[in-house]
Parts: sequence; C-alpha cells; structure tokens
Amino acid sequence: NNNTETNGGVLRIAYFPNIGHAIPVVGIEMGMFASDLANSTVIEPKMFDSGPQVIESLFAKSIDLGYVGPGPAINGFLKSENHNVVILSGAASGGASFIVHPNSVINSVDDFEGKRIAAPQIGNSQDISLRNYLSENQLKPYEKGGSVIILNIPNPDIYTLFAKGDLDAAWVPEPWATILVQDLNGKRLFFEEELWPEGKFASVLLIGRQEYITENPEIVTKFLESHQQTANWINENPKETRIIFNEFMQKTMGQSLSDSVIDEALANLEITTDSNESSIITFAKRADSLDYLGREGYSLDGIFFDIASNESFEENNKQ
Amino acid sequence: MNKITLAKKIAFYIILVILWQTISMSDIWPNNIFPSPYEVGEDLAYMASDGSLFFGIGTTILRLIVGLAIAIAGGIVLGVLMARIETINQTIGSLVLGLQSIPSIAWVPLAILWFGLTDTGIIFVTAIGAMFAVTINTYTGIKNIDPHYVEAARNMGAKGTQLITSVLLPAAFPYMISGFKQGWAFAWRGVIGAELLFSFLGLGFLLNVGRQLNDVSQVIAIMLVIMLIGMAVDGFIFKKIENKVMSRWGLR
Amino acid sequence: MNKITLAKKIAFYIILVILWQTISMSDIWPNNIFPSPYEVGEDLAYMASDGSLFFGIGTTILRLIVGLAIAIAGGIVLGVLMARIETINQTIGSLVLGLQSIPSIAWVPLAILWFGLTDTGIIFVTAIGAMFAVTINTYTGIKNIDPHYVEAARNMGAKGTQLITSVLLPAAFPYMISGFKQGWAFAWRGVIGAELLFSFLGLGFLLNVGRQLNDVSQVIAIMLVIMLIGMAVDGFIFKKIENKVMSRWGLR
Amino acid sequence: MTKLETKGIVKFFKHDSHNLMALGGVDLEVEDGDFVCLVGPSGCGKSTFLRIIAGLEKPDEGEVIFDGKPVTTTGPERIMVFQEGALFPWLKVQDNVEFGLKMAGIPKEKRSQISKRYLDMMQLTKFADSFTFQLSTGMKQRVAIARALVMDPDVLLMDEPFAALDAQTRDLLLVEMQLIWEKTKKTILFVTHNVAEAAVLGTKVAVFSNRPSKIKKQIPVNFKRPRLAEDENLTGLQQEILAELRPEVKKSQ
Amino acid sequence: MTKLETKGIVKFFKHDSHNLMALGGVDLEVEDGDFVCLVGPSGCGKSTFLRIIAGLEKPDEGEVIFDGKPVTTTGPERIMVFQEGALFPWLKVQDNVEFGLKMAGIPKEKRSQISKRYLDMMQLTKFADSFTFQLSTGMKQRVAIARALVMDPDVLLMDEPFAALDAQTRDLLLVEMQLIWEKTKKTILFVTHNVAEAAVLGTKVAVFSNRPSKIKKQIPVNFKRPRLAEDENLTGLQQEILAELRPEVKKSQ
Ligand SMILES: Nc1ncnc2c1ncn2[C@@H]1O[C@H](COP(=O)(O)OP(=O)(O)OP(=O)(O)O)[C@@H](O)[C@H]1O
Ligand SMILES: Nc1ncnc2c1ncn2[C@@H]1O[C@H](COP(=O)(O)OP(=O)(O)OP(=O)(O)O)[C@@H](O)[C@H]1O
Ligand SMILES: [Mg+2]
Ligand SMILES: [Mg+2]
Repeated sequence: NNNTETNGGVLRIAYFPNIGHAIPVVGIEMGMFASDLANSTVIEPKMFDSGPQVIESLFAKSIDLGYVGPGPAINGFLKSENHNVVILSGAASGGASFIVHPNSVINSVDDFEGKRIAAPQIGNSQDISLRNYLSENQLKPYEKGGSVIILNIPNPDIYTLFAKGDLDAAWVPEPWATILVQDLNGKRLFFEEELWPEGKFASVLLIGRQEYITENPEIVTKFLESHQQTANWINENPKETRIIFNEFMQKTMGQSLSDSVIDEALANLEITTDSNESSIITFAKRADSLDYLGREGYSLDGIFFDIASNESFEENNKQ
Repeated sequence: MNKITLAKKIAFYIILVILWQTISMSDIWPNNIFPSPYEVGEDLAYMASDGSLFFGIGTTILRLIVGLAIAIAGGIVLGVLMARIETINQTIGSLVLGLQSIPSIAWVPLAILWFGLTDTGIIFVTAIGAMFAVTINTYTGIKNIDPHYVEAARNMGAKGTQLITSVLLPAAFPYMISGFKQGWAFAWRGVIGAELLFSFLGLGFLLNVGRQLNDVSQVIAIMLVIMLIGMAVDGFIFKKIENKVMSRWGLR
Repeated sequence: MNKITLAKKIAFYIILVILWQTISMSDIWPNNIFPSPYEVGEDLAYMASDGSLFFGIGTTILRLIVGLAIAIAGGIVLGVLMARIETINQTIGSLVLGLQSIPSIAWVPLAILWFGLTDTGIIFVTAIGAMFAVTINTYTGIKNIDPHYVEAARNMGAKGTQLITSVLLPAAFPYMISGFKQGWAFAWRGVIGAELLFSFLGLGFLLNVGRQLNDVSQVIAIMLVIMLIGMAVDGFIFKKIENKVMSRWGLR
Repeated sequence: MTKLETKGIVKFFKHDSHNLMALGGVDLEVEDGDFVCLVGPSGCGKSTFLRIIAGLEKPDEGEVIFDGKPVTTTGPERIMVFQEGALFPWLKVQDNVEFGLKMAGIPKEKRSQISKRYLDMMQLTKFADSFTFQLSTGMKQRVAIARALVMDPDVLLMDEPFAALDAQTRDLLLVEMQLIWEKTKKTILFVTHNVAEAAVLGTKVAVFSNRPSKIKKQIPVNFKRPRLAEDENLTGLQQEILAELRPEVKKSQ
Repeated sequence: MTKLETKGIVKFFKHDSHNLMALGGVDLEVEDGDFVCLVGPSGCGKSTFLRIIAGLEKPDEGEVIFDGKPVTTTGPERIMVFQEGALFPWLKVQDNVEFGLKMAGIPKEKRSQISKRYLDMMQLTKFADSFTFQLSTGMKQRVAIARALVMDPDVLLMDEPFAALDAQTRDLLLVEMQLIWEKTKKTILFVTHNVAEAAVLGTKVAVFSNRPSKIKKQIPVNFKRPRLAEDENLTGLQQEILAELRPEVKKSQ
C-alpha cells in the first residue's frame, strides 16, 4: 500500500530520528497527531536519514509531508515539477555548532588554513553555512584551489573520524554537536545562531507536496494545528520530551542517548513553528553562490505556501 | 569431510576468535572501533531474541528471491534473443555490455526517484544488477554450443521454439549456471547495497543502523550474518546444482 | 566490424536517443524524474568544461588500479597457497568463500572506522571486494590443470617456485583471466560504491552530489560515464587479453 | 533404381586471404539399397559432401536429387550419424534415441515402443536409463546409430563413425553394421579413412581425388557377407583402393 | 648389462567400494640399449607401470632398480613421453623443447644450441617459433619426443605415443623412431596396444596378463632394420603376440 498515489484516508509523514525533529517524534509517539486527525485520517510515519531522500520520495509521491532542513527544502522546491514541493511551517530554529577537536589548535577563523573540517552531505544546511562562512572570511576549499579541506560525510562518520583524530573540526547539528563535546571532549567554538541576525535561523521545516495540500485542505489544516500544539507542549515539557525521545530511540534504533546529551541538545535549539523566511532566502542566496541551485538562476516565488490566501483553503475556512 | 579436516577447521576458527579477542583486549584500538567477539555475539543474541534479526533476514531474502527470479527470467530471454538474432546482438547486445558495467548501487538514486522508497525500488536495483550477467552467460553459452548438437537436432527435425527449449537451453546450461552464480553474487551485493542506501528494512538497513549509531559491534554482527548466508547459498544451492550438472555431463 | 553492422549500431543508438527525447518531452514523467538527453548532455558538457569530470574519472581510475593491483597480487598468492597446501585450503579456504560473499559495500563502515576518510579506505574496499574472486579462480585454475602438465614438468626436473612460476601459473592463466575479469567487475562496483558512501572525490562522489542536490540529469550523466568506462575496459583490455590467450591456446 | 544423385556439386570456403575450392564438381549416383563407402585424403571434402547431402550446408553449384526431386534443406529421409556421435549429454540414452520422434510430435508410448526395438537391435536395452558419459566409446557410437535408425530414413549418412574406436570394438561394429544394413535395407553413404573398413562394408567404394575434389574412381565390391576385417580375400581390393588413394594423399601434403 | 630392473611391483588403487589390484607383481629386466615394447589389455596397468618407473607414482610393493640402485623419485635419467604429448600450450615449440634444460639452470645460449640439434633431428626447425596448436598431431608427437631426448636420459619411457595419429603419419614416425634409437642408443620402454607397432619397433615384446597384471611372456624380435609396418616377415610374429594377448583381452571384458 506504500504506492505512489495519494490516498485521502492516509497521511504519510517523513522525519528523522533526530532531536531537531522533536515535533514529529513527540507528535507521533504521544499520539497527538493521531488523535487530532482521528476521524478523518490515518497517520503513516516514515523514517529517513537524509534530506535528499525525503525530497526524492516526495518527487516519487511516496510521502505527503516531511520534516527537512532548509537546504533540501529549497532544492526540492526548485527541482520539482511546477514547484510542487513547498514549505508549510517551521519546526526548529538554531541547533548547529562548530566543534573543534581537543588536539587541534583552532581559536578563530584565522586558524582554518590547512585544516580538515567536516560537515554533513553536500547541499545540507550546515554544508552551506560552512562554505559560506569560509568565503566570507576569504578562504577557499581545497577543491577550489584553497587550503581548507572540507569533508562532506554523514554525521555518524563524522563522529567516528573525530574519535580517531582524523578531523580538526566539524560543523554539525544537534545532537551530534553535543555528543562531540560530551563524549569526545570537543570544544564548541561557536553556535551557528551567533552568526545570524537575532540569533535565529530556520533549521527544520515542514514541507509538503502542493498537490496533496490543495487536494486535502482539511487534513492539512488540522495537521498544522496539531503541529503547532505539539510544539507548544514540547516547550512546556522539556523533561517529558527527553523521556519520550529516548524511549523512541530505544524502540526504533535499539539504543538511546544519555540524558545529559539530550538535555543540552534540546537547550541548544529552539522548537518553533516560525519558518523564519528571511533566513531561508539567505540560505538560497548562499546555496546559489555555491552553484547548488543549477545554472539557470532561481526564484523562490511561491516557496512559502500561504494557507490564508489559497482558494481551496478559503473555501475550507468558510465552511 | 573426514575427522581430521573437521578438527583442523574447528581449531582454525577457535584460534581466529581467540586472536580476535586478544587483539580487542589489548589496547591497540579503542573498543568502540574494534569490538571483541564477545560483544559481537551479544549483539547477535540480542537482535535474535527481539526478532529483528530474523525479520531483517526474511525481508532481504524475499527481495533477493524476487529480484533474482526477474533477473534470471529476463536474462535468459534477452540472452537467447541476442544469440539467435544477429541484429539484436549488434544493437541491444552492445548496450547490455555497457549496462552490465554499471554498479548496481549507481541505480539507487534513480530507483528512489522512479519507484520511491518501496520494495519495488530495491527489487529493481537487485534485478538490474544481476540480469545482465545472466544475459551475457546465456548468450555465451548458446554461442559456444558444439555446432554438432544443433546440426544433429536440426537434422532430426527440431525447429524454432522446440530447438530452443530442447537443445539450446539444455546444451548451454553449464554456462548458464555460472551466469546464475554470478547473477546471485551481483544480486546479493545489490540488495544489501540498496537496503543500505534506501535504509528501508532488511539486513542492509540493520547495517546502516549500526553505522548511524556508531555501533561497530552491530556492524560486524550483521556482516557475519551476511557472510554466513552467502556461504550457505554458495555451498548448498549452487554447489549442489553444479555437482549435479557436472556429473550428468560426465565432468566429475 | 563491417559497415552494415556499424550502420545498424549507429541507427540503434540514434533511435534510442530520439525515443528518450520523445518520452521526456511527453508528459508521462515530470522532467525532474526523467530528464531529456539534451539536459544530460548539457550537464556532461558543463562538468567536462570545468574539469570536474576528468578529475573525477582520474581519481576513480587511480583508486581502481591500485585496489585491483592489490587484489590481483593478493588473490594470486592466496590462491596458490590454497591450491598447494591442503591445510590452508581447509582453514583459510573456507573463510575465503564466506568473505567473498560479503558485498564490498558492507565493508564501507568498517573501512571508515579503520582507515578514516582516506584513499586507503576506498582502496581497501575496492581491493577486498575483488581479491577473493581472484583467489577462488586462481585456486580453481590450478586445481584444474591437466595433471599431465604437472607430471611432465616434475619429470623434467621442475620443483618449488620454478614449478609455480613456469607451469602452474601459466597453465592456470585462462581461468585466472576470468578471475581478473570478475575481480575487475567487483572492484569497479566497489570503488563506485565506496566513493558514493565516503563521498570523497571520484565518480561515486559526483553521483552522490547529483543525488544530494536532487539533480537527476547529473546522476544520469555520471551513470553514462561509468557505463562507457566499463564498456571500454571490458571491450578493450579484457577482450584483447582474452583473444590473445585464447589464440595462443589454440582455442580460437 | 537411383535413390540419390548429386550433380556437379561445387563448394567454396572463405579462408583469410583466399577462396578455397573444396569440392570441384562431385557427381555420384547411388542405387536404392547401396552401401557406398567414400574414401579420400584428409581435408578433401568428404564431410562437406555428406553435409551437403543432409542439407546442413548449401552447395555453391550443382544439386542433390533425391527420389527424382532436388532437395535443399534437411529432411527426415536423410539422417546423418556424426563422427563424434553428437549425443546430447543432458538426455538419457533412451531419450537420445527418441529425440527425433519427440520433435515430430509422436506420443510418449508410441515413442518408447519404437525406441525399444532399436535399443534391442543395438544391444543397449540395459543402458536405456544411463547417461551418455556412462557409456564406452563403442556404445556411444551404437546409440548414435540407433538414434538415426529410429527416424527410419531412406538414406543414412555416416561420417567416420568408427574412427575413435579401438580395434576390438571396431571389429565388432563392422559385423553389426553389415547385419543392420542387411536387416533394414537402408541406402548408406559411409565416410572412412580406413581402407580395410571400406572394403569390408561397401557394395561400392568411391575414391575422392585431392582438392578441388571429384570422384576419381568407383570400385564395386562383390564378396559374400559377412566379411571380416582379417579376410585375406579383401587384401587385393585394399591394395587396389590404396593404389588409387596414394597419389592423392601425396598431392595433398 | 642390466640397465633397469623391476622386482615384484604391486600397485593397488582405491575405487569407491573396494581396492583394485592393478599390478600383481611385475618383474622385468631391461638391458642397456634394449627397445622393449609393452602390450596388454586395456586397463591392465601399462601406464601405471611406466609411471612407477618414472617415479611419478609409488608402488605398494616391490622396487625399481636403476643402474643397480633403487630409485623412488623422478630423475633426469628416466624421462617419459606422455600419450597426449602434454606439451605446454603457453610455450613456443623451441621453449617446450628447452623446458627441462631451463629447469636445470642451463644458460640460454647453451640451451638453444642443444635444442637446435634435436629440432633438426625431428625436422621441426621451421616450426621452432610456432605455438603447439599450430602443429598437426604428428608434429606435436615429434616435439614431445624431442623434449624428452634433449634431457639426454638413459631410459626413455613412451606411453602410446602414436595412438592418436592417422595411419600415414604413424608409418613415418615408426621409421623415424627406429632411426633415433639407432642413432642415440637409448634404452626405450614403449607401451602400445598396436601389435604391428610392437613388432616393428621392439628388440623384445613383453605381454602383460590381465589384472592383477604380471608379465606373461617376453618375445624377442630379431629381424633386420629398418622394418616397415607392411613387412610380411612380421606377420608370423604378430600372430604369436596376438595369440598371447587374445585370452587376456577376453578375460578383461
Ligand atoms: N566451415 C569451414 N570454413 C572454412 N573452411 C572449411 C570449413 N569446413 C571445411 N573447410 C575446408 O574444406 C575442406 C574440406 O573439409 P572437410 O571437413 O569436408 O574434409 P574431410 O574430407 O572430411 O577431411 P577429414 O578426412 O580430415 O575429415 C578442408 O580443406 C577444410 O579446411
Ligand atoms: N588414479 C587412479 N585411481 C584409481 N584407479 C586407477 C588410477 N589410475 C589407474 N587406475 C586403474 O588402474 C588400472 C590400470 O590403469 P592404467 O591406466 O595403468 O591401464 P593401461 O594398461 O595403461 O590401460 P590403457 O591401455 O587403456 O591405457 C585401471 O583399471 C584403472 O582403472
Ligand atoms: Mg571429415
Ligand atoms: Mg594407458
């Protein structure tokens, strides 16, 4: 039944087993999503471990909504037919840090020359931030003739290489940043939000297929309400959130994180439904300057799906 | 296998495990990079007891069987067509050689785009990695048939489909088996690779989970399982078929 | 290849491209899932013009060559030892069959652990995926040598290393070639897979970039390159060696 | 009555640089019930000639006339016994013998009835369920002959069927072959490079010249049967055949 | 002078269910310069006997005595010519012939000097650079003999070297073999199943009994050389050998 066509009675949601995705994790584990949508829709959760895969699945219509970072969200919008992939809401802000290896001497950007610095996959938010940060400081990556070696690798591999001492630093999201600090004595040089206006930038977004959204305004409206309420609940109950998250990890991955890691990681990010549009526009500019958005130029017109002004939702609101 | 051989084998594996344990207990590598056999065993036992291991094995094997069946059926048809119709050989044949050299893992991104994160996608990757090996071996097998067989059959009135099913396929069978064997090897690699990248149930998924959690002992545990299944398929299924064919052909 | 065959081939590929273009222009699949050949060509041209394509190809081929060389050297030594010393065959031999059935992609997590994000890690994955195929074929080749060759050689005074280098290896060569061929196929799959997961330069990396940026036409462009290189290696290097050996052995 | 006739059969083969004229116009007339032995230097085209008659190869010139009509394809009335036997290793002996019947769509029961008769005739009944590799070379040859006889062809084309046998087995089959011929009254064309064999078996021995080959001489053989290989009466005939053959073999070297 | 002697050679082979006694105590004395032809029913153990003398197989009982000393391993003084030739397909003709010399560490120049002589003797000089598949069966056999002679062995062990040849080539080699033997004065043990061959070549013909085999009879041959296969003088001798052989072959069937 996990086929490619939309089924009115089922809502397929993609998310990662990751602390930044606290809203879907809690919403699904606590049954909030399910109870808020109870009489109309079955929630079908789908777990992923990278943004591009979520986008691929949206393209293939095997999911309806998904939680991803701004990098994949922008990519998805631009690469989809008729801009079918759009941003519905925010899910988290902040929560990435620059961690330096204990044996490495990096005290500021002046020490970056010749260092090996890791970030997750190409085109991911931390990757964009890192590369932009370098160019703002007149540094170039190795493959562009510079001296800073950027290694784009999945977070778990960053951990491994960090442990082995193969890396000088890493630009990673939570909870990996905290894990590197607590487990491996990494030094947090700075929080990424320090580089943003008001110390805020969108780090997790709720996106969806426009097609699905306009065909199912009722479901989407209800889901967005549930999404908002879950966010509120999390902010009011950080301790319970930690317990739920850990039980979830134990159940799905067979392992859990230490309480102190989760607490610190949660404290380092903000669970919010604000999609911080200006930070997304900045991300897109930066991605474009890195050649990530294709050669024909880009436009973000319509990336933020506006429920208030959409016809199908207007009708829905009237009813 | 006589007793001495068996004893040697057992001794060898015991020594291997002891060596492994010794190295892991010494402090050459930290434990999270080089786990001990005990930890690996523990992980295996845990996965077995909560059922996730067997569910993973079952899922992978099911996908493998479906994918391999498609690959074998498609490969035989394509191979026969190439061997019998020169134009097909000259056109599609040249493409097959190229497609054969695309690692099946390279199909994963396309498979996700085309089929989504579904069983179909994984089966597609599995089948496409194996199909061309079967095709090429079927083709070679038919081309290498002793022409006397074909002439004798034609002389005795065999034609068309009859010729293919009664003479060409059985005569090419020893070659085709090595095609199946190669196909299985590629399919096995393909299914694990696809599961690892799709991260969607199965042994490859368990491998990926171990990796995501930096749990080297789970990684090694799953590798052992993969290895044992591979050995079992090679040693039981293929060895048996090969022996049977070889002895029927009088080669053994 | 005569003119008609060539014409057929060219016509076939032209038709294929036209068909592809037609399908992509029709609205069966959206363009982001099924790009047109024109877009793919554009991507290739772009990657060629900024040099990243050739740098990628060079990197991958270099790793392949080193990995394959290690696999062949190691495989031959191990194969000879297994064929000559029964105890090694009974112990390590049984392990080799198992290791052979571990998809090389499954080694990636361990390779990252042990070697870090280095060329060494990728070469390790490449070599280990290919080595056991060479081993098994060398072993089989030596075991299948016409015993008369060995007896004649012993009778004329060949012993020890001389026997191995002057008789066993040349006599087993036709088998070993198919081992090399299989080894190359596995190594090629291994190096691309490793690069894709390591995401550290090379063609596999470019494939991964295309994937991360949801750029299907780059994915297909790289697949075409992978396919062409594979065809070239199969068609030039191996076909040549095979023809040479076959004709020297009087089989063609 | 003329059963089979070849008229001016010419056959070229392409070799790397040149065209080789293997057959240079072969004329042969075979009466119904004849047992014609064909001898000639190695490489002169004897096998090619048989293959053309069987319809497995097309002549470049000339034609094969069977029962007064020209034939160009294979047909169940002209069945070939190959030098190597060409038995199918994936079939049991009985299934090998029944192969042609199966292709003709004859039902299983009928098939096994027919094959039983010929397995019997060839003293192979005990081995009906064996695979071919389990047979000695002589037995394999007998299966190949049974497989051909089962088709009940008018003409049997045999290409050095005894070449690979040791002396004892060959002597045995030489006798059997004559019995079969007498029993079945088939027309037989039999290629051999063994002059004694030709003298023992044939009602007629046709000697091929060297390439481009023609039929140089036809020698009738009229001794009473069964003839044996050791038969001293045949020595003179053998000498006569050899005298024709020797200069051709010389030319071919 | 006795060059080679075997005393009570016994050899068993394991078959699935039982032990097969192939050789049942073979005693043979060979004088220096003898040309001994060994004949016997198929499967009686002739090849095994040669292989034991060559040191390629160990007897279960008995011993091989060479120049008065027992030998148990291979040695350059006892060289075997295999039935199939066993030429190395990866080497050119000349390299095949020089193989034993190379193994002995003789330098290249010296090697090619020696091999040239034997290639000449075997009329193979023109083919020194050919690969073995480019040779006819007869030529291959000559290369195998040259490869053995190059080692300058005291004893040459030949296992049906002419079995695969056609009649013409065989006749030629029968003459050459006698010339080689006269030129080189080697001691030769020659296995054949062809009685005529044995009569033409040997100074002595040893007939094996059926399994468990012994030497049943030794027949000296004293006709003048070169003898030819057609030689009518030899007919009587052939009959004598056959008379010894026939009952053994019967038993073996
Ligand atoms: N398919 C072929 N391609 C090229 N030349 C061929 C082919 N078949 C036969 N010839 C050539 O035709 C000639 C006759 O071959 P054929 O096999 O008919 O000889 P033959 O008389 O049966 O010889 P033999 O007694 O050795 O079996 C030979 O010189 C051979 O080289
Ligand atoms: N390696 C072996 N294993 C088992 N049995 C063997 C082996 N080698 C030979 N024999 C048996 O020993 C007997 C003698 O074999 P050998 O090859 O010496 O016979 P031969 O006299 O040379 O026969 P032929 O004339 O057919 O060559 C045969 O019955 C054979 O089955
Ligand atoms: Mg012929
Ligand atoms: Mg023998």
